[in-house]
Amino acid sequence: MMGAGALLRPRSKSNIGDKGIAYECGELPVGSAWVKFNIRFYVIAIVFIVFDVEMAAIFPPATIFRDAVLGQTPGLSPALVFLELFLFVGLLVAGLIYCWVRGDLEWVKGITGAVPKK
Amino acid sequence: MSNGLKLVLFAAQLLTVASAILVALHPNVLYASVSLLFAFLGVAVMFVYAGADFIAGAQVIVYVGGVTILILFAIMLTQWLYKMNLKDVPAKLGIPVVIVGVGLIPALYKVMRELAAFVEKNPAPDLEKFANLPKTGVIGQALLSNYVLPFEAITILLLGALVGAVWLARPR
Amino acid sequence: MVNLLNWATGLHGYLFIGAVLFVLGTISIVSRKNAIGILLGIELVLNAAGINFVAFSKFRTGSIDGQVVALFIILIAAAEAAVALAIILRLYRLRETIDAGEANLMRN
Amino acid sequence: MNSANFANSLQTWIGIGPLWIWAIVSALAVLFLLALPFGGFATYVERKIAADMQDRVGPNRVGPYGILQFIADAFKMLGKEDFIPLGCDKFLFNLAPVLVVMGACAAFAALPLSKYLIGADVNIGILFILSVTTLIAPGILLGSWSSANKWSLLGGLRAAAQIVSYEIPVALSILPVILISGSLQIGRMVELQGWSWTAEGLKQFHFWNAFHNPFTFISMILLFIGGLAETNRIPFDLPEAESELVSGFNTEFSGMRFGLYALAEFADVFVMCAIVTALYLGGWQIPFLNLDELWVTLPTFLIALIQLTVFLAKTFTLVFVVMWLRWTLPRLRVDQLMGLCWKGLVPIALFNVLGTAAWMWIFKGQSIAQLLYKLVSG
Repeated sequence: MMGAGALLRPRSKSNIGDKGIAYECGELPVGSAWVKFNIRFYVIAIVFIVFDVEMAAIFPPATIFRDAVLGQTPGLSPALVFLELFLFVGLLVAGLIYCWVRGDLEWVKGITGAVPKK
Repeated sequence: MSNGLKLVLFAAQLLTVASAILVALHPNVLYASVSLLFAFLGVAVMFVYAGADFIAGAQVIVYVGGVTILILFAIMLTQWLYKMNLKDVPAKLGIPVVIVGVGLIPALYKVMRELAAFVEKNPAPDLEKFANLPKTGVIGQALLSNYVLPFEAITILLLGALVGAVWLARPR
Repeated sequence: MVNLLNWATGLHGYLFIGAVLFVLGTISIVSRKNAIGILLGIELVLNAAGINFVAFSKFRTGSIDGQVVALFIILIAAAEAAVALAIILRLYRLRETIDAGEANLMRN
Repeated sequence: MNSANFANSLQTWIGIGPLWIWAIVSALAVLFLLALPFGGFATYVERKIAADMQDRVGPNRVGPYGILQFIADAFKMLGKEDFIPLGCDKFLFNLAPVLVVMGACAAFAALPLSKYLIGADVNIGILFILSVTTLIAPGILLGSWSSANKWSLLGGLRAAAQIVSYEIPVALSILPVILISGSLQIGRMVELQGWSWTAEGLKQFHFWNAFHNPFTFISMILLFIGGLAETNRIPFDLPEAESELVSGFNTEFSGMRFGLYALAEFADVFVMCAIVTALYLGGWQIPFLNLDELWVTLPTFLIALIQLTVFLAKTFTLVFVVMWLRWTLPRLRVDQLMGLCWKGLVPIALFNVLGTAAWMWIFKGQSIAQLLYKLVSG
């Protein structure tokens, strides 16, 4: 599609005058575009990756739950799979509660409360 | 497997190696991590061809969707230490290490070739049947029978990693 | 050409790619000063190990064990990345650097 | 990777040529016959619905009721100058839209349009869709970084944080369906949601997953909310909040690159709605009617056509709801957004997983509909 566009569009000389400058509401940009950003993004990403990994780990046991319940897999009791699921959910809840209580899920500290006490 | 399919796998392997070379040698850390993303994708394609469909999916979800994002966040957070071009100056040992490393490949290859020759002489009986099996359920059963203990240990390890990492990263 | 394809898509090809990724990862670990760059190398090395496990499970044993171990590798690698990046972040905030060579707080 | 797919049937119909050529042909067909027209047409529908809700006329110049507007737009995009602003990282600036489009369009390959019409019914279907759509987050992040603009960077960071956060409730809301159907294969999941009027047939069909048990109904709503957030739609459109961030992560993108972003967004909306349809609303199944149990045997192509229509009707209803919500709900604040995800959706989704598992265990995997049928028929 980019190729088709290259064939169709008229040739023009880019970046004449102010055209190439980043658009910041018509003002000239001040300072570097790569600002320092809130460290919260990072903490959320760390919490996310652990949850994501747990998710990948629980998919295989989840797929055999139906067969275990219907008794189609000999030697595999549904109780075992259920226990596994329960442990999985329990660990996720434990992690979530830890982050919640310590205020890691708050975006703005001090406004919405739940600031950890030192 | 038809030659066309093999060609696709070969292209994925080339992509993997080329991206891995960029990861190791590109001076710009951001570009290195972007090529790491492509190396992950190439490895995922290799997994698919090795009959590991679920592992390939997990690879993409965990690495491309998780680790790469985390690394990009880290680079963007710390980039001002490295000015705009994100140049990473190689350590003092840099160039000798590269030479030794590349020299290591033939030695590794020799060991590997003997191993592969041995394996191809003694393959397991029903490889073909195994290759076409949907793996997710099989992995699930393995995780709940032979590998229960390691699996639980890893789940707890992940909880520990979460608590530790969040404690380290928490702004204070 | 067909010979090359057969070689590359067989066990040899998988092992070769695994070896190359391992070597490149090691190079990255040793030669980079940026701590994030070192982490990139570690991820490559772990992927190389995963390739070998999956390849042997397909070409040699014909059992699921190799793939389960590869799954474990992926899980542990992600946990390791989370902790490592948290440490890097801590280093960055304490010392305003992410140069692995300057992380020598314990030495002084 | 196996089972029926476009490539195989193309090869058997035409009878010649290696399989991989037909695989490429079918991939292109999915892209050009499905993803692109839908993406384009959705922009028209969106504008028309917006106009209706605001009591305006909307596009009405090109073709009857302005219906050809999106084709004109496409040519306009193609004809625009290929412009890269100063200070941009050129390579990443070019790469980012491609990654995003790749993530959104590859998912089309595994959507179950009908029993006989599915790009590739791979046995990790839903995992495949989940994993290719993760490409969108790095794409957006890299695009925003490379355009050397503060607003872009902020928008991109917000987008990435939002997309990855909401991936958790989305995956957790898919888990009950996996528990119920015992497979990751989407074709199988849809198949099980059928209906039969015979007691024998009803042993395997359990009607729509949304009504399997109370927990799955909540799961469906969670999946829909999570999907809205994943696709950056209102009320979760903080990454492109025009009153705060100009246009968010795509501020500096113009011409065809912007077109690719817009296309990817609409394709993503379609994919999310199609997932909700396939997983919870019965996919191509017609409620309380089993096409195999009719008094006549329908030809395969007719069945495929009917199922395609049913599937698209359900999906487009959901797409309409998405566009409707745009003019109904205000935008969330960023702290509310994260709070909703981690303190609202994730705990409820975890509860749903356990609840569904308990239901499965107690009732031996039977749904409400099956239990009711048993009760009524004695």
